[in-house]
Amino acid sequence: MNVLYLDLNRCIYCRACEVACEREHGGVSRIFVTLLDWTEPVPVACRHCEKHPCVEACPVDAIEVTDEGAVIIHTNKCISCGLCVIACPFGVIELDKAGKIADKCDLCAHRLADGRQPACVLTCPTRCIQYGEFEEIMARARAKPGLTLVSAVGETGTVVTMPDRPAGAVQKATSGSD
Amino acid sequence: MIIGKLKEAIICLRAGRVTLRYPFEPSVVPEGFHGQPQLDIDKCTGCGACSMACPARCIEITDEADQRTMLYCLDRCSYCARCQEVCPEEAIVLSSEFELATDSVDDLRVTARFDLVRCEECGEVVGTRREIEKLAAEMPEKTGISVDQISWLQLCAECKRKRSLETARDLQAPEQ
Amino acid sequence: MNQQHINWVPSVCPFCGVGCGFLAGVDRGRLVALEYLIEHPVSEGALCPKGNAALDTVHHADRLLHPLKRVGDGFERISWDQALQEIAERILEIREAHGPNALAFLASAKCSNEENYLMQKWARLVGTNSVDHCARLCHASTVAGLGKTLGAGAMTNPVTDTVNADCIFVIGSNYAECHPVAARWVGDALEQGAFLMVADPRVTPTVWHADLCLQLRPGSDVALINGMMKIIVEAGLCNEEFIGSRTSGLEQLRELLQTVELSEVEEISGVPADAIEEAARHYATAEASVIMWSMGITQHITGTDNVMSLANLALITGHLGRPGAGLMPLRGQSNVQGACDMGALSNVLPGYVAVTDFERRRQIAAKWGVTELPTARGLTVVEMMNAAASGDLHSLYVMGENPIVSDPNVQHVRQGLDNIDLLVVQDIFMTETAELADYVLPAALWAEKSGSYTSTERRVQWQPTLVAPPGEALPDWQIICEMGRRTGYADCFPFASPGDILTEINTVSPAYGGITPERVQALGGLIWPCPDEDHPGTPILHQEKFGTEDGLGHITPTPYRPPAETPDEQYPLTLTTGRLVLHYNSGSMTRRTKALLSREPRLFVEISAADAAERGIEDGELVRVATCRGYTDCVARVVPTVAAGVVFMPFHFSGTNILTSDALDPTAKIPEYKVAACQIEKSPR
Amino acid sequence: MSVVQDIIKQMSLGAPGLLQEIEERAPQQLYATVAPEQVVATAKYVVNQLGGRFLITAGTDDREPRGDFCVSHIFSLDEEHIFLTLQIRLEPQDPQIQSITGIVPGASWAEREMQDLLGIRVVGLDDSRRLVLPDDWPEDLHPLRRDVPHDIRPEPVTGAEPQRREPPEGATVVAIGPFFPVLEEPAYFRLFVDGETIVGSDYRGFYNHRGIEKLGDSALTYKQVPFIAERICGICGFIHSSCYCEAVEIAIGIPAPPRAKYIRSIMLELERIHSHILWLGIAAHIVGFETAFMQSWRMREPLMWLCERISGNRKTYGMNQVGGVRRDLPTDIHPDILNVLDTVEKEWSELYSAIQDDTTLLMRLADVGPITPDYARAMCVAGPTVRGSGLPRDARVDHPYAAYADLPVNVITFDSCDVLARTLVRIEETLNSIKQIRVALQDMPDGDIMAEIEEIPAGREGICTVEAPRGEAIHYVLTGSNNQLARWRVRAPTYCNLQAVPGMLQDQNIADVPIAIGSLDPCFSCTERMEVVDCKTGSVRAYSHEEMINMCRLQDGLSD
Repeated sequence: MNVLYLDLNRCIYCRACEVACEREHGGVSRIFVTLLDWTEPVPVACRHCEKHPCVEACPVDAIEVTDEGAVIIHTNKCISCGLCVIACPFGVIELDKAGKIADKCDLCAHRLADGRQPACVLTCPTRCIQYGEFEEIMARARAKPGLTLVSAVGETGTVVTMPDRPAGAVQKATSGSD
Repeated sequence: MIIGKLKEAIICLRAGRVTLRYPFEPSVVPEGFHGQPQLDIDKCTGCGACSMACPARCIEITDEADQRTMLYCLDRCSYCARCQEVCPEEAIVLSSEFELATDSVDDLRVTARFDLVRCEECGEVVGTRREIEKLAAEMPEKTGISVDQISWLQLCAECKRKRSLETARDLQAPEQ
Repeated sequence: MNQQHINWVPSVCPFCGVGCGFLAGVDRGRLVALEYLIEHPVSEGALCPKGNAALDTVHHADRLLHPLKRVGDGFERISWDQALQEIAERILEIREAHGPNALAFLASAKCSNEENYLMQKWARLVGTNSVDHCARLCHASTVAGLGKTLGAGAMTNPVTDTVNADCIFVIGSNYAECHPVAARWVGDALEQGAFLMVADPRVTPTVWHADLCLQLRPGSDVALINGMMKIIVEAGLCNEEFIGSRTSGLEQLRELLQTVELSEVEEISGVPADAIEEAARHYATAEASVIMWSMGITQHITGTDNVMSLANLALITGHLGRPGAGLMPLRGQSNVQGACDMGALSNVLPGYVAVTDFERRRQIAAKWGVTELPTARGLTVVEMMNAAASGDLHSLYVMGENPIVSDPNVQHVRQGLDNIDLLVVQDIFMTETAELADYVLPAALWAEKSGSYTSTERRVQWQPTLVAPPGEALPDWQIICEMGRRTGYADCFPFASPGDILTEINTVSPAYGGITPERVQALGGLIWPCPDEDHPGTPILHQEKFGTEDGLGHITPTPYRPPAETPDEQYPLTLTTGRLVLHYNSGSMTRRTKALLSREPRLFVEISAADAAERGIEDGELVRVATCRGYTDCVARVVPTVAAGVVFMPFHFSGTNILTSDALDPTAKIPEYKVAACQIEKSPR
Repeated sequence: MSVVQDIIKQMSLGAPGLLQEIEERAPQQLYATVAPEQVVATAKYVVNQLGGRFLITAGTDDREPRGDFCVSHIFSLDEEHIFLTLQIRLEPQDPQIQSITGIVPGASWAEREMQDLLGIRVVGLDDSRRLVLPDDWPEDLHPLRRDVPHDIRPEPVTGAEPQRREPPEGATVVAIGPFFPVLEEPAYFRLFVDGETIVGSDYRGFYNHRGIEKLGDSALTYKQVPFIAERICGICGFIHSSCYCEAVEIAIGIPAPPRAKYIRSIMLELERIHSHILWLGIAAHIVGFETAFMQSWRMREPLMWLCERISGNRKTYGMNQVGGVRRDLPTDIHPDILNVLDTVEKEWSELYSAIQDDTTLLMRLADVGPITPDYARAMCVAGPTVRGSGLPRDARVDHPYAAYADLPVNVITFDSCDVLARTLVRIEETLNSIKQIRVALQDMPDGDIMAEIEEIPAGREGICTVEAPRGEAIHYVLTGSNNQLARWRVRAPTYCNLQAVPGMLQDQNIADVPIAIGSLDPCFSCTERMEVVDCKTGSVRAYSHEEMINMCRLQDGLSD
């Protein structure tokens, strides 16, 4: 099964993925890059969790897990109750107030359908976001030095690695203080 | 000419009196009539689906302090029953009530209040207490995620994103 | 979107100098979609946020549509014929009255090689070397410094070659924001175990991935590098073989280094001596080391010195002329390398022929069908503004630049432009500079014309025409050709297409000899030097010998000099400026792009918590930043990423360059944007 | 070769150089992209060579994301059952296009409206005065542009005057309006008369323009639009919600289930019946024939009760949704429907028979308000108005929707081209509608009433026409992102029929004006009134406009 892979160690907070996602999805980005402490960027996209709390929370079965493992909101079925927004562990579902529906990453289903990778994957300048076969991605992730592997809910879904270096960038900066 | 007039006269005479005595006698509405929406506040969780669905924007939600107020402005209602259709709790139904005339618009306003849960990090609104209790009650059984793991139900989307790495670690399958 | 009618055309990103490619989707005459060009040799489909939004400015409603002429405080629409004729007549009148040096021309690093070539050709035919462009404001010191030491003022290795480096020394560059796709290759190198060290006054996104960070004080680069070289030389880590066979001047360097004291370096730069030592050892001992820099190095009154000292560092360690070993000045604009190559600089003709070089100048004159070209060095960008203010300059013709936002000390620039008799601006939007102009000419943008663009790694790529320009807008090359013809040089502008112009460039500039219109259109283009039609291009320079006359690398010792401005009681903070990933230069494009502007909507100043607390400034508060040149109001960001005593502002919004200093590097004439003494207080508003 | 391919071929070969491209984006819906400079030549080809009938123009602000404006001239090729849309893409700065009114005079309002609402300048319009925007609306504010918010309330321009057309020399102006007294609806006709003969006229309407299109493509979601669509007309609302829903269904290629389509047809025909009955009553009232007025309205009432029973609402049934209908028509209701229809059929036939023998009435209707077939074609009139001029135009046959492909639609025409012809068309059509409902009830298939639609992708276009009682309603949709339409263009039938008024009144007697205009069954936007009945005393009091406004606003935090 194909999964998304976020290698947090490589993110440079350029937000190309956000702009690309926005371009692909009618002006609303479904990936969020959050900057912690001015120095630690965390790109957050839907993890397409195996245990998918959002699917369980939806009272009208508007969220579905596809055969490819993607968790997708069928917007025309959504009743805007917002329960999936609360249920999501990662904060990647938001209620689009203009469109009055819940909105989240669909892994660029329209692109995958014609053989193109998701926009955020292709645009990412630093290969921070990748997409591929689960085992292959895991092998790639494990092979990288100095990374901690954190997975999503369940055993599939998005694979995330982050640097296991303890010190933040500011602490690393070796400046003689004034 | 005269034949036409005669035919017309017959039509009129045969019709007789046709008007109803309403309002002096009650008018009975058919089954399934779309009258004034009625809210069952005990069932409602304050999720706001009805507000988003309402084409006439009758239902206004205001979040203030620790309270969500839902104001049903039934004077604007167009009786489409979309609220009834979307309500996940079957808390709103269109009744057979149609005699809504009043000289005070307040008579057509219904207010429901709900306790709000705000994000424990930033204070942003997460949802109503009823929504969150409902999710907390159902979630463990449905997903297999234990109750003590679902702390994120108290966080707003942005703070959840900020804590997403921790959450991911918490939720990691034990064998990994 | 219905994609079935879209014609996908490989295109070159119009923003920074990395030269990324993408597929532009054309549907019935409109640019409607963008797709990632995975086959591109530099970017592999990757794009930064600006690249993703590159199409947003193309069919923008603010585009200039018709030639405009100033009438009172406003503009009036006129015909092309009237505009061209009146401008030509006035230029000739001014030349008649005040001589050719009363005229000046600004070319553009956003225009194609062909257009820059024409612009400088026209200027020189009209009789002046006062043709310059914003390379003067970004990498003039690189061109000068590397020219003097290595004989070629350009990046020695391709961007992708970074992956072969074992040690990457980044100084004065925030490539992660300014050249995001370059970060791809650095990241790959790091995964293969390379060592990354970054010297920067701020903890930028580039620093996040570094193994070693040297947070130096703005303007202390030469001291730091001399310190590193002292350690290398004294520890015997020099590459003696390389020095012996390929360089000259080591002795003079040794003499200089004897005067350098590490404790002094520590004091000047603010970087602890052991960190300097660690950096020096890593750089010298790695199998292959590269140095990457940008405007943090160049935009100083010691810009040329800074560049030369980096060249010295590479020369004594032999990190040149091999894969993974080289000097990488990352250039800021899509065609700033090309505009320099084309001679759109006041001191050099195409192919970096000095205007004072009698013989080679005559050769070019002959190719242009004239007997002589102006011999005196012309005015540089900042000098033009000074001359305008003093009344020596009467006419300025600007192609695609926005000096009123991008030049230092812009209040002075405004005085100059107000003072001038004839200001012509040829651009795609009504920029802040165009608003002051006597004539505004609507130009086509990258997608509406064809031409070649040279990226930072000397890669010449072709941009085909995708859509028609809006309204009456015309490609810059057509406008310049017409101006050339109307100012009396009809025979010199016989071109019917950009291809025709490139064919002439092939004969004038030896490095472009083999970069013919046919060859350059292949995906990825060609990397100069490419002297003839069979030459495959030269990704790595200086493999056998350097470009200097004797073929040696000239080690050129550079003593430390302090910046022009140092903090004092009135202005106790050091202001430094730079780019944001979401914006581009003077912002005339990116501030018109919703996706970018919404994420970074306004001017701000980054200030340390200590400095903020001292002034009672809270994060997000409106503050007033002042230097001796003026002040500007903006929002304060209290951040841990700048050291106390240093503040940072991006330069994409009007306001920043009110503050910056126009003190010049004596050689390259680049202004010292990177250091200004300033004070910050709560905004009185 | 299919008819569609044949048309594509004809256009490609027959109009060389005119088209940039032509394609079938939905079944029987062709879109041809035309360069701006070719628009007139192409329109000429479509009208003269292909027999195209102009329907409406939809201007679209496509600056985001395409960066241009798009003008869609929508034509019908009736015999081939094809919609042919000419799309012209225009530069975003100062967009302008050549008028096609030289080819299609009936395109005048469509072009003027586009000029008003989108700021697309139409070059060569003989009349380029404002059509829709109020006289005191600012000059450069074009509300259908996407950067103008739907709830904008600009400061009125002071000193603005309606742009009146002056009468020919020697003629006098007789003003009818701005509140049209016969229908009690806002419209302003200026008749230029010489004695009692009308020598010209001018019209200003749109006084209650509600901006429904704008709401539909900026404030409302796909599922909310049907309810406002239904409120475009107080009589034939279901027409509009059906037309919208079918247009979206066409755009996304997911039709409603067959049962839903039958239910739509049944409701549409019920609506036609009660509308035609209502019209006859009003027409009678206009000519002072109160008996027919009273009896028509009496006959109509059981139909209204029936609709209330079926839908839950007397009017504005709220039954349509994209993908189908929200309420089934259970079998136990069928006998009641048939009973009501039997009664209506019988009573209506009796009334018809009586009227046919009423020569006084016939004299008021015959030879009044003539619309020749040529004029009808030129002005693109629709419905009973066009069928009363002998032309068999009916959307149910030309572009079958709902279940009409299976129903016995009899296109009724009369060729005397006058008010009488229009009257007879309506009367006979009513009887035909009754037949259709009977067949529909009998043949109605079982199954779902709502199709499963997971999402509505952006950038799809669909056109639907629905034969309203007054003529064909046209809805064009362009789907957008964020659960909203990117463009919704609605043309109600009165829009084209009103354009024929000047020709219809020319050389007529002033006394015939009310019934002539009434014969179009015009549908202006209406107003509201309220009366209070005291159940104890039986006293009735009407509330004034101010009182009503005040009652709404008293404690009101809401804005609308």
